[in-house]
Amino acid sequence: MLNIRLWVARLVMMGALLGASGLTIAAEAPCKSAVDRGNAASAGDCQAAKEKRFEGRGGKCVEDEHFMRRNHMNLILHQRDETMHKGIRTSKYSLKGCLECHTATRADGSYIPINDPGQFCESCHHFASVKIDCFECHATTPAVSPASKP
Amino acid sequence: MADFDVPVLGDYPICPVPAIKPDAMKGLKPFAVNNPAHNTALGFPGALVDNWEEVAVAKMRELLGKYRSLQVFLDSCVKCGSCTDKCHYFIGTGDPRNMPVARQDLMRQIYRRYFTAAGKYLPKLVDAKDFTREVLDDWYSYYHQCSQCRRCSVYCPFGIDTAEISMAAREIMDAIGLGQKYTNEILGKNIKIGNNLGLPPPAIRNTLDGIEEDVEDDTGVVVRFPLDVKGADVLLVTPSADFFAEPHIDGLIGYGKVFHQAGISWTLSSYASEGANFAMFIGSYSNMKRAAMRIRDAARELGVKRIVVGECGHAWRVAYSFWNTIIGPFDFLDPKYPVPQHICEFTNDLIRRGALNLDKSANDHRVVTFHDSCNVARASRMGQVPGGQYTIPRDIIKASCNRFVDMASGTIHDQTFCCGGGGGLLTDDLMPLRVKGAYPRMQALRQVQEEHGVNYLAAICAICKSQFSKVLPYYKFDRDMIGGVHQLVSTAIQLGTKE
Amino acid sequence: MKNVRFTEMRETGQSYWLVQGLLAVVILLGLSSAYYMELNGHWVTGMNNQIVWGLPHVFAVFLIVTASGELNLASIASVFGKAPYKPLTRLAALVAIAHMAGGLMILVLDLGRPDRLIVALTHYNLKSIFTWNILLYNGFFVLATVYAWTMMERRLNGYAKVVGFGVFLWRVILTTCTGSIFGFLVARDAYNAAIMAPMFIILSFSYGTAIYLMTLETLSYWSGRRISDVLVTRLKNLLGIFIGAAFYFFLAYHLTGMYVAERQGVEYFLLASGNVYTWLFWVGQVLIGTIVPLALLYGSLGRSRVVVYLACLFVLIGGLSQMYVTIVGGQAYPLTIFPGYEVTSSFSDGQVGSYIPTIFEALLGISGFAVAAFLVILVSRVLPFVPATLVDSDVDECLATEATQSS
Amino acid sequence: MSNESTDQGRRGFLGTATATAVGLAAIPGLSLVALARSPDLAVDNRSRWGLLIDTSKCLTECTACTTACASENGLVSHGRPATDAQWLRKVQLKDKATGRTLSLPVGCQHCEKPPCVDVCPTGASFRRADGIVLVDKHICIGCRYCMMACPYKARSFVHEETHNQKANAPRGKGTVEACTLCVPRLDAGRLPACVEACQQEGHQAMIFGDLQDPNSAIAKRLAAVPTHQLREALNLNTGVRYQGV
Amino acid sequence: MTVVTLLYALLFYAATAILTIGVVRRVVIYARSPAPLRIVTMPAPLTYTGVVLRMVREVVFFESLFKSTKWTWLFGWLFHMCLALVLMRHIRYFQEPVWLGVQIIQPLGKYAAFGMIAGLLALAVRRVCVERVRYITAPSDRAMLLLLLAIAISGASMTFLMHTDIVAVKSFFLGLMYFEWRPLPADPLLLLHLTLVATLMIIFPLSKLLHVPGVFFSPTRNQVDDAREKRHVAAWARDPA
Repeated sequence: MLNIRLWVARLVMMGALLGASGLTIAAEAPCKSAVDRGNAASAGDCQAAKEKRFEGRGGKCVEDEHFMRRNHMNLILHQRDETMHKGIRTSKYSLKGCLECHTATRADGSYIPINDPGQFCESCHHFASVKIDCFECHATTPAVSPASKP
Repeated sequence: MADFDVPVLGDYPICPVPAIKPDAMKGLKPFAVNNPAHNTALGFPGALVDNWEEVAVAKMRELLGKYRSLQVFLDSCVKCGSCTDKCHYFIGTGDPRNMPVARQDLMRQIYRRYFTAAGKYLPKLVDAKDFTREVLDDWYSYYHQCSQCRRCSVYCPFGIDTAEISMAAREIMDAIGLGQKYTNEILGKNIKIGNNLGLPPPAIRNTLDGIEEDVEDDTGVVVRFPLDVKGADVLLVTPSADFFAEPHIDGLIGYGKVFHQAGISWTLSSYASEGANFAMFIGSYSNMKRAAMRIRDAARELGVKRIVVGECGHAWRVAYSFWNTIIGPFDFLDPKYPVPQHICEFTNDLIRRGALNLDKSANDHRVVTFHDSCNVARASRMGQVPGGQYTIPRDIIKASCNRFVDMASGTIHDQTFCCGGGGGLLTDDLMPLRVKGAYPRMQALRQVQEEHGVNYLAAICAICKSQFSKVLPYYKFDRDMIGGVHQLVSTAIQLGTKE
Repeated sequence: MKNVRFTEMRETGQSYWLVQGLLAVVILLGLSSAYYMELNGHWVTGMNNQIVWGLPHVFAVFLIVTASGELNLASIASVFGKAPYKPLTRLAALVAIAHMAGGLMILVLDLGRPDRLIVALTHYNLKSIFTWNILLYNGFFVLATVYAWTMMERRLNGYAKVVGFGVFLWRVILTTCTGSIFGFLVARDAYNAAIMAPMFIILSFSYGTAIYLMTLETLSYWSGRRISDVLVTRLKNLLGIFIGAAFYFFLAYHLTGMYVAERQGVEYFLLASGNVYTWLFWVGQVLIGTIVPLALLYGSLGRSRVVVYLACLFVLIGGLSQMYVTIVGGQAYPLTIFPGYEVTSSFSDGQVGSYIPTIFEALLGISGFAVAAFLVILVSRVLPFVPATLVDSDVDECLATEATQSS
Repeated sequence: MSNESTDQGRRGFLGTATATAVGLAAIPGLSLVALARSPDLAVDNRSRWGLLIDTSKCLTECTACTTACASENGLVSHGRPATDAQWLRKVQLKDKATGRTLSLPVGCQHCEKPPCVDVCPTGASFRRADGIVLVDKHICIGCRYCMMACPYKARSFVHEETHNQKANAPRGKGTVEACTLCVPRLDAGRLPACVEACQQEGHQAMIFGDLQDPNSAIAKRLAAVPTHQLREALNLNTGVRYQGV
Repeated sequence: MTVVTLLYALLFYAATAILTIGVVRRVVIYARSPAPLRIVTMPAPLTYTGVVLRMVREVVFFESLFKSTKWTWLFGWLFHMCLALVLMRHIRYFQEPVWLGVQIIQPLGKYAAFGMIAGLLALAVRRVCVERVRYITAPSDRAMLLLLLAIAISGASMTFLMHTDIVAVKSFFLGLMYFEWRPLPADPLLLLHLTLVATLMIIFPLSKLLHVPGVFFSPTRNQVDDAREKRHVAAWARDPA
């Protein structure tokens, strides 16, 4: 018959071992934060940055963030078919709409392509390792920059 | 002819898989040891001990610690069903307990109940059972319906070998005093006297003299069958059935003629006059070692240079796979030769060197097929390359006769079907099982008989030979169809033409 | 013919690994080429806006047509009750699947967006003959597999005839549709002809028989298995008939073309003034692909296995030439948008399209063959597809039974 | 039909706008200002866009339309004529019998029964309800069968990676493309870039409008003068017509 | 920190600990238990390299199962290979930056889910419909199939039907690894998927899933055929000196 106490003792020992190694990793982690952890945290960080930028443009997204994070692809897909086949060009769920709000600008006022590293689309897609197909074809900056609008 | 149903051979080269017939073979079991001495001689309790459940579980724990195979095999099975249609006893009987996985599960149920958390707390979920008398009866019944042929292990994705499980089960049963009469009694003789039949040295000498006379009568050539000759080059260890039983004896004559023709001095030993080692059947390491040790001692005593093993399946497994480990090292033998050497390796070398003069046409009345004996095919090797155990006997046959055909693929080589009598089941109390278990082999044989007129079934195993000569008639084959490979050599060999 | 035994082809020993290794290298080269083409875009190939289908399509269409012809061979035994061919059917089914796979691999990897394969498999425009082809290819795999299964699983042997008939019908429809890929193109003078469909069917007979014979001979030579001379002779004669029939069809095709004023231009181009296409037509398709193999097969040398093998090889070369002339040549001839005018533009209007294939396209095409060979060798090693031996007496016995049954 | 009035209004507008534009060709952007079809309404088959090219007004050396097309849609040349995309090309013709030369732009003819749409395996090639033949690049797999099928060689395959695409003209490597009649402009109530450019040059060789509206300039012209479809025998009922070929 | 986050953080720490400790313990037991006799199934390789190759064929291609039953092989292999792809695809949740190989496998693994489900369904049907297999099937075998099916279906549903916030999911798991807890989205499908996965991890070392380490320790497959050349005496079998 199994010796429960022995088992418990073994488990505790193994757990302690595992915990210790975990702590080692954790202790080591801040040291390499510049590389690995920096990136690990980057999703959260640049998210915050983007949200600020976004608010700067005055307004909020077409749906709440909770919804957009899960369903933006469906909205874009749906809109894409509507536009392509029916000529419906409402801007609410259009990719152009996304670009207009979420594209960042450089100091000189020019746009940074939205799929550049660290930019709105790319940062999360890169983090989640999901390819963005949109920008194989679509423009990565809004058509007209605010400065050059007639 | 039989008081049980004999399977009917069909049109297929391979038997159809039967529908399951639960408990079809539940009652069938071999006689248990009733004379306590047969058990105690092997170091087992004379009869079933009172606290057998406790002893059995303790023994199982001991074995789990001793054999990685048992531990891994009991853990790893996923019940994929790969083995379910592979056992000849299942195909012949339809009893689902004869599916390898179900046979193993008899032990796994107990293992789970007593050794795993899941079985302890959720026995229903994982199909774990207490070791009750009923379970023990099933053990005795079904672990003695396994010929340890290992065919299932070929197909198991995890290499689980039911032979290992059934050996462990029999060892556990022996440990609680529940031994099988046939195996234990014979093994006792082997350990005590040196052969399974209990033949004393004079009886052996006597029969060898008779053989010498017969050979001289047949061929006009004096071929010696030496016994206990010190300083001979070769010690031949062969199953003792070769001394008396038909058709085995014709094989022995074949060996003698080969040695004679090659001009190599050889001898048999009256102290180690048995190649068979039934201890393997009951998984008893210590008894296997005791039986084998007689051979090592005899070889030392006689001062031979090499040991050659005669036509016997499980004997060759023990010799090839275990001897070096359990009774080695053989540093006192000539290192030029592998230890041990199979008689087929020996003969094949001579044939390839042109040392034997074989007249194939002498076997023209025979159309030959070859039955790969399971322990040779799946548990040992011959020659220098993997699979030599398949090619070497066939090469010898092809060198000895003109007409050879193989049975259907899927029933030969490593996929060969057991004769139905291996693993300690070659006892008359298991006759229904033996006949039904031979069904797949008989089926494949029937096909080559119909298509090619095969009339000679060559085998290199004493158990196969005995089993087939009993079972062939049940399937309307001529019982004389069965014979050894060296019987063919014996017919073809031209004595004295090369000096 | 119950004596014919099929076994896994294990006799090839170590050379198996060598051959498969080499094939794997070729496949890898093909895949790398495809990757290179995808990475850079198709401008690195010889294909352009005038010649949109190039060497990959030549190889792919050839393989697909071949595959269909091989499946046809597989169904001869079941559908037409030609028992002597029965031992060849499973291998034919395997070879057909393999060649189809090789061809489709080329096609898919040449797509502008091969990553959207899933789109091709989920979006169907049923009006497109191409869509039909996609559906038919998928069905081809399923049916050929089921057919091989019915032949190999004893319990299913009884269904082999029914499935074989289905397989036969399917492959006829399939090749009709493959031919129609070109036949339905109203835009181009070289295509737009109903005869394309039946011509492709005849071509498939010819290519399929030739490539199958080569495969069979190669495997039997490699494994040291004997394949009946009688059977090879029968197949060889069949091949001769198919080559002749194919010749008849492209005679009909070109002759009608020369008769219709609208198509005289393209006929003149292909048959007389088209440089590489003209050469490929006369030397590749007519001489190497038709006359030489016919002479070899029906000549006095035709009994030699080597000569038969060579003839098959020539059919292969001729077939590739023909596909090149049909596919690339057909596009090279300029569209007639403004009849009666001399046309020039910055978009090559009125000019013969130029196409110089690159090594990448060639490698991708060849790797299609390599994939097929790799699959055939792999599968015949692990599954019993190749007859262990096939001696004349087996076939004779069959012929005899056939004769007694029919008399 | 609750939105009938809107639709009619739109059609009326565009017809007028075009007519006005033709009349006032020198004034750019006139037709751009006013209301377009409401962006949330689907196009329907009550209009069919067409283009009439008056070859007598098309000058051999003028490339205003093709240049405008390329810049509107971001078609950059990589200096490789065989693989560079051209949605609209200038074709120079010389009558073999008379030696008469003429010049005209050729692009997608926006057939009523487009072969490219028939052959497309995935349905990426399609014809919008208002007659514009388009490629849905989202489901184009780049098989190029449409290019085999097009009687006008109107389609281009994107042979290389694209950068800096125009927001209104998404285009990417590995897909097939052709003249869209500048559908985003159209949907916004503007003329196709080529037509606008032609007007700006003062050539007036291109008339754009609704073929189904008898009051449109294009319909009136078609009724008034003989025009042709390219490869008329194919019976594709093209949306682009030529005068003077 | 929501209750859900806390709960799942603890659950996954526990599950990982049980899985790791359990499997390591088993492996240690396997590795330590002696193999006193050569019992390799013939024909067998004569060299260690040969054994490695045999093992690769067994583990990657399921050679023995292929030899045995083609259908079982087909479905079993399909399931396992697709599972492998799906697992590789999940590596992206546990590393930043993501390896190139994982990035390449990522879109492929998406469709592998269907292969996995198809394989599992076929195996399940087999368990019910094939008499012999039904006979040997214990409730736990059925439960295991159902569990895997539920995991596959819930996972595939999140890919194809109802998305979750995978960026947050990844942050959660990276956080677990670096002991820097971040919230887990409380999407029901996600929680179901994760619960089932944790369950699988926990029962892994207690169940037949031990065939994963077991196959590498199987003496009939991992031994060299060298019995005549070498002695293999186990410690317990040694003669008392």
